Order: sequence, then structure tokens, then C-alpha cells
Amino acid sequence: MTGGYILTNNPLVTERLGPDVPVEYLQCSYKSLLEAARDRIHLGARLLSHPLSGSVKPGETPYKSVILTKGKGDVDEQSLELIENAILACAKFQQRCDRYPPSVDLDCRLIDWTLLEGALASVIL
Amino acid sequence: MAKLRVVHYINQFFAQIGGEEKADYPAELRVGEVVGPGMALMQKFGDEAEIVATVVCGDSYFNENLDKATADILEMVASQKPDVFVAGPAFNAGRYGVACGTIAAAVQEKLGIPAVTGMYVENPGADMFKTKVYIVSTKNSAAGMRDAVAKLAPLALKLGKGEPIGASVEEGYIPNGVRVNFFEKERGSARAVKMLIKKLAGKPFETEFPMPVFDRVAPNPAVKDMAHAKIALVTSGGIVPKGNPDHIESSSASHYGEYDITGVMDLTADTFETAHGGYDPVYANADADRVLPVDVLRDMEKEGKIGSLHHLYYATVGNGTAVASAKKFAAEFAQKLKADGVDAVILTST
Amino acid sequence: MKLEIGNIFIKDIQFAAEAKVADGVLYVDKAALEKVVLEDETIKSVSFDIAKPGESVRITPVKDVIEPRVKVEGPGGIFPGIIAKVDTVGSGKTHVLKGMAVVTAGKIVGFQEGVIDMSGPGAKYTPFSETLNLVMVCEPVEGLKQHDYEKAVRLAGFRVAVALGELGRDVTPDETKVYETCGMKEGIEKYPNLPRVAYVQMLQSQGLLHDTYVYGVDAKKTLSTILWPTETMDGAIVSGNCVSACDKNPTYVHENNPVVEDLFAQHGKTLNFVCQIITNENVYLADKQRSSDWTAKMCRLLDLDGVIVSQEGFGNPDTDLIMNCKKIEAQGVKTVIITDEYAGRDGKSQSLADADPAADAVVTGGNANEVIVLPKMDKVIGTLDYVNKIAGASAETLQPDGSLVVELQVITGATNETGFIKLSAR
Amino acid sequence: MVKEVERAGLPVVHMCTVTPISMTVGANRIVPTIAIPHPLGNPALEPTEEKALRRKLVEKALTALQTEVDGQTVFDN
Repeated sequence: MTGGYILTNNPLVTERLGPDVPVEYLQCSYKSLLEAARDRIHLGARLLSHPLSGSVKPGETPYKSVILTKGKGDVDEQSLELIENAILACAKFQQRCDRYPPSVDLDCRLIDWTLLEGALASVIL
Repeated sequence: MAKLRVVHYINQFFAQIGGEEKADYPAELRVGEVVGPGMALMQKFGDEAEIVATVVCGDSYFNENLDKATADILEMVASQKPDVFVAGPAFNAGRYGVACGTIAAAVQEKLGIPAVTGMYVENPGADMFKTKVYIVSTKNSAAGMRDAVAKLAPLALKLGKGEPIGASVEEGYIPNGVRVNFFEKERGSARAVKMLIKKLAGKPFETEFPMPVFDRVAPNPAVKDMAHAKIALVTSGGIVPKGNPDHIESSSASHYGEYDITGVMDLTADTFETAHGGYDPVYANADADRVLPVDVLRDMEKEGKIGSLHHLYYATVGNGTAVASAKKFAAEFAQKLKADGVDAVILTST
Repeated sequence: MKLEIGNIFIKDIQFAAEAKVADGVLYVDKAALEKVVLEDETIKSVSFDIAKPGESVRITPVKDVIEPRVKVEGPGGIFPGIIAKVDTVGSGKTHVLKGMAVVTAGKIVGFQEGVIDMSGPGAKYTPFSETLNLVMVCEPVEGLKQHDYEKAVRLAGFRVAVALGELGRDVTPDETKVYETCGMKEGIEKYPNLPRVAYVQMLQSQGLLHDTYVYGVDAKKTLSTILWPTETMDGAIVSGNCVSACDKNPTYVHENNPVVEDLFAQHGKTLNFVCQIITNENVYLADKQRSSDWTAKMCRLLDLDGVIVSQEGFGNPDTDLIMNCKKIEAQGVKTVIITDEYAGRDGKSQSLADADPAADAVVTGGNANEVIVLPKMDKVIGTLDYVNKIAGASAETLQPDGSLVVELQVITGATNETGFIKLSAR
Repeated sequence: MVKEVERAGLPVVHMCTVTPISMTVGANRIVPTIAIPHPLGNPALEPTEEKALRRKLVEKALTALQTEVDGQTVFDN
């Protein structure tokens, strides 16, 4: 991937992707993952995928994967707006996913993975 | 069922006491009296509610004796134990509108009695109070009384009975920023086609969701004599004394902190930190001067580059784009800065 | 391009030994339909049920809602590229079993929503409480992956709808409607003084349970393109998505796209309905940029005066919507956009994840976070697993009397963003 | 916020990293800063260099406050 990498808290992503795709796994909540992405955007990384990918609402899934560039430097305004709006959106939804049984948790991982997979199909490697 | 008890507030003009020359008429409670527009309201209430008392107050009196007038009127209203309080309608009368908004909001907040008023959308009172009380949208003059009362009375009844309040277009109140669902007569696609036809024809149309608007304020004149100017610092970067004594919340810009930096020459990791949840706090926590440049300004103060650094600074949180809620308290501390003789402000954001 | 739609009004559905449509009654042969479903070896079993308006029935989790149609005259068949061959559809004559729907239900992933209540307060929020519903719940064979299960159920629904539609082939329609638009030059000559208007439809295209197919092609792998507005009436666009039930378009909505219908109603009168432009809503930001660039480019190339843009789904499509709106307006083409809102339970939060002053004409399908109480129903078709045990796991959600306190977002079609419903907000 | 200060009659300079946002919120005098988490600093520098950098930015802000402006102006030199 041209200077990009995946920031994820979804274990399935690391499992599914081969060693040639750069992935950074963080063990954290959905919102914390978005905040981690935000902190990088503040330092000049750019978003390559939409942080509110998919229709599974914040609170309905614990998993999130975003694709970022490794860039440093000026803040990309669009990325900033997207990530901040995504973090704001988290507050609008009830937290439900902490009550999921393990099988549903696996489904959440799968959906997050397919959303990422859809985006990866567009990335020029 | 017993009739709902209503207390009605009107100004000297609608009480037929007089115009501008009588605007200093002090607040007065008329128990058992229905005055002026109250008659029309009574008619609309039918046998569901009655005006048990009318409060009359001159517009100048109210606005010039804001605290006393508010307190007095609250007492008058409380004494009548109403189920709902109605003020106005004020149409386009500015001071009357502000009075109606102020007292209606106070009745609701302090007495816990639901209140409603009415005014023209451009009445300054509308902008000031539309998020606090329901304000029925009226025409710009008393010629629109019939129409105003036709909306005001049913809304007052609903509020008095504690019934759920519908969307602004249904009830006729000025949109208050709270989105409420309702069923339209036509489906969305038909409404979209109609809206497009109007837009194409250059005719006025009404969007169902107004985008946030950004107004502009003209720049103030430059500082002439920096060497004698008092400079104040304000930050939206959430810099607070270590331990966050005022418990400034990390994300919602719901209040602000005012902090004394008399004698503080440099912000250090031991004394200041950030309460802001909107960015990586590591850098600001290590040295808060990176957000609030106290150290540099102290140097400049010593060197005589600036007259002085104001001993108070103001801090909020909030990222650049979420400005709506910051507006109210910013106006508040701006007044304090002005009163303290500050000449110019440096506002830092993250 | 001219399409004649013959509506056969269905007033009742009954199970019977012989499948037919007679006197407005659809007789369903369960065994025959079962065979149609079980053609797919990945489906272990299927159960059919009938849900009628006014009954104390809850259907959940709903995957898709499909209207049975049959191509009587003209090229191609219903659901081209999926069930029928890939021939271009949208001309000739199509018969419709009106007033009914095939509803596919069943759990593909564990957190699926999608509720249709046939009566009670929830019923007025879903358009599918007003249709006679033939509900099919498919059980997968052991170990079937979610992707394959989704595909199996999706296709089974279409096969059943086509089989039922076939029953209407030789029935005389109760009502006939004609839809016709013309080519560029012809349109300009025919309607020299009418504004040229198109419909820009944004299609959900992101992944499992988030996909839409156009002539069988996964929409996320497409560039923005043009359709005759009648093509969608023959099933050119179908749904593969059901997460965020309130604002996703079931196949039924594509077949009966309300913007297409309402633009046709004004066609030749107040406007010239030029075409339908379809564009996608991908996750990858460069795709969003490319697709919206192409959409705006086409609007200019077609010399349009105005467009209606409809959205599909929650969150990131707000970005596509605003990009489309901004770029199309920048081409001098006037826009009206249709969306829905997530303003929080109290209605006080920022409704959209993106905004721009160019979006000055907005139609809204309402606040999907608004809370509603759904009383207990006598019968449940599908499974309440999710709604009860997960969405309803907290005391606050599942009431002692069995009623559920939920947000509108779980109800199928509640805040539909093609303007299919009357719900709105201010 | 910056607008409310201006509205009260006080000249105000907005020191902000993402100037388009500053434009959106209606600031009239804008000084671009280093980075969002450290607008007036740079942790990669030595403390003395960092303070010099901050000093420069604050001087720029004072210059902005002493400059008459017509409308929204970014002081980026």
C-alpha cells in the first residue's frame, strides 16, 4: 500500500491480512480507536477510508478499522473534519455491544473486516 | 375536569395604559382580570382553561429593572399557582419581546411552570429565548393577533396539560434546535419534487433541515499602543490548573474556567494540564505553554513590549467546528474582559 | 423508452394446493415454492408464513422486501443479471402483484435489526405494515459462512418473487400506468421550456449486508452511470443490505422508487425528467471523490437544470451526499437532497455527520434516534433473539409487560431516504 | 467563541492550526500555528528553540492585533 497502513482494534483484520499489508493493532474501544486515528491526523496523517464505514452504528459494534497514510506535516482538513464528526457521532448512540454473546462479537469482527476489505479493493498496492 | 389556570403577562400598551410615555409602568398583578389580548386567548381556551390573573408591566420598567421586575413578577405568578404561563404575544416590539422571553423563561426555570410566548421571528427576543421557551411565530404587528392567538392558545393548553409537543411546523413555534418527528401529508419524494420545482423557478422554498449558519462580526480597530495595552489570554485548548479544579468536561463545551495567573511566569507539567479530550494531551500536559503562551507573554511584559498580561485567563474545550454551545459563555466572559479594561485578546485553539 | 405497468391488486394471500392469482387472491403452493428455494443446496430448510395488515404480528429480523413482478412484453426479464439474463430492461409491459410483498427474514449476523409490525404503534412507521406479506425464513446448512448465507437468502427471495410474479402473467391488470421518457435531443425538442431534471440515486456499497447490485454488478465496483428511469421498475437494482434497517432500501423500494414515480408525475408538465443517475457510497475516500466528481460531471454533460439526490444509510454516506450536492451545485445545477437524521434520543445532537451551505434544500425522513415503545405481539415470525436479548437486554429496553423501548432505527423503512414515507422532522 | 469576543468590542487574534476552521468560525485576525496538539510549540525542538518559536508566533499575533483589517485576514508571514 502506497505509504498507508491500517489502524484497527479488530483481531480478525490482523488474522486475515498477510504480512505485506501494514497493520497496527490497538487493543481499545471503538471510540478510542477513532481518537487514536484523530491524534495521528493531528500530526499530519490523512484518512484513506471513511471512519464511519458501514451502517453498524457506534455502540452496536466494538470494532473499527481505518486506513491512514503515514504522512507527517500539515493537517488535512477533510480528514480532520471526518474524524471529529465521527467521534461526535459516537455520543448519539446507546452502548449495546458490551452485552453481546461471543458469537455476535465474531459477527461484528466479520462485518468490520468486510467493510475494510471493500475499501482495500480500491487501494492501489 | 377543572379548568387549567393561566396567568397572562402583557405590557402597558396592550393593557391600554399608554404607549412609550407609560413604558415605565411598574409590574402589577390584576387578579381575576382578563386584559386586552387575554380576551382573545380566553375565547380560544373555551372551557378548557381560564386566565386567573394578568400581570401588567411597562417595557422600560422591566428592562431597566430586570432583576427586581423578574423577582416581583415571579412572586406574583407563583401566588396564582397557574398550570401554564402565557406572555405576549409581542410581535415585533423588541423590548416587549425580550421581557416576554425573560419572564417566560424565568417562570419555567424557577417556578417549574410551563410557559409560552409569541413574537415575530426577527424580534431580538426570539433569538435570545427560542431555545429556552416555546415561542409561537407571529406576524410583525398586532394586526396578526388572531393568527397569533390561534397558535398560542392550543400550545398553552398542551403545555398546561403536560401533553407531548409536536414539531415546530405542527405547533407553530419558532424552531428551537430540538428535532421532533411528525408525519407530513405527502411523502418525502413528492415534497422533494415540489421543493425542486420552486427552487428551479427561483421561488422561495423552505428546507426541512437548515444547515448550521455562520454569521460574521466586523473586525475591531487595531491596538494603537501595544506597549501600554492590557492583553488577555483565552484558549479553547482546555488548559487548566493541574487537577482540573472546576471539572471542565473533556468534550462538551458546557462551561468555562476562569483562572488567576497572577505571579505565574511559566506553565509547567506540575502546575497546569489540559482537560481537552479532543487531542492527544501528551504535549500540552508536558508544557501547557505550548497551548497557552504565558511564558512568552511574561517576557514581553517585562520587556515592555506589551503593557500587561491580564491576571485572569479563560479556558474552554471544544474543537474548532463545534462552536454553537460555546457562544453563550463566550459572550459572558467577553463582557468580563471588557469590564476589566482589557484592550485585546489572544485566543489560542488546538 | 416506454414501459407499461399493469397492476394486479392483491387483496388476500392464501396457502393452497394450486398456485394461481384469481379474483385478487394470490394462492400460494408452499411445496412448489419450497422447491424453488431449496434449489440452492446451501439452504437446509425454509418456512413460509403470511402476515396481514392489522394482525398482531412482528416480523424480524427482516432482510429484504420484494414485490413480485413479471415481464409480459419487451426485452429481458425481472432482476436482470441476477435471475433473468442481463438484457436491458425498462421497456414493454410488466405485470405487478400490487399490495403484497415477499419478505425474507432470518438472522445472518447476530446484531441484525429490521422490524415490521403489522399492527400497533410500530406499524405506522413501516410502509410494509400495509402490504400482505409472504414471509420466508431460510435456515442455512451447517457451517455456512455469513457471506454465502446472505447471498443464498438474497437470491432465494428473488426466485420466489419471480415465481409468484409469473402467476400474474396472464391475469388482466386492474390498472395500467404508462411511463415514458425520451432521448436527449428529442426531449429538448419536445419540452423546450421545461427544466431538465434528473434523479441522482446514491446506492449503499460497502460490504457484507451493505451492498447493492445493478444488473448483477456489485455497486461498489461501478462508476456513476445513467439509467432510463423505467429500468429500476423491472428490478435493475436490487438490495443486498439490511444493516440500519430504517434507512436502507429494500428491493421493493427500488422497484417502486418514489422519486422516479413522483418525477414521472410531473414529467412533461412542470419538468422534463431526463434520466436516473446512479452512484455509489464506498468506504474508500478516493472512491467517494471519484464517484461524486463523475456524478457532477454527468449533470453538466446532460445540461441538467436540477436534480434530486437521495441517500442510503447512516454515517459515511452523509459525506457522499454533501460531496454530490456541493459539486453538482458548483456546476450550476440546482439540487434538493433527501436524507434522514441522527439527532440523538433528545433530538438535540447534530443531525448529519457532514454539512455544507450549498445544501440549502433538504427533505428529511425524520430522526432515527427517536424512541418508540413497541408493545408485545401475539406472534413473531423470524426470531426475537436480537431485539429481545441484545437490543432489549437492559431493563430500560425490555419492559416487564414484554413491550420494547427501541429507537426508530430498528424499524424497516422508518426513515427511508428516497422519500418513500411521510415521516419528517423539524 | 472568537466572534463573541469580537462582538464585545475587543480586537482578538485567533491562533489556530487549521486556518480554514478559523475562517469558518468567523475570526478576523488569524495566525496559523504549528500543530493541533501543540499549536505554540514543537516537542521535537530543544526547549530554548521551542520558546523562540513560540515567541515568534506570539509576536506575529501582536502584529496582527496592531494591524487594521477589513475582513478575515490570515497573517502567515
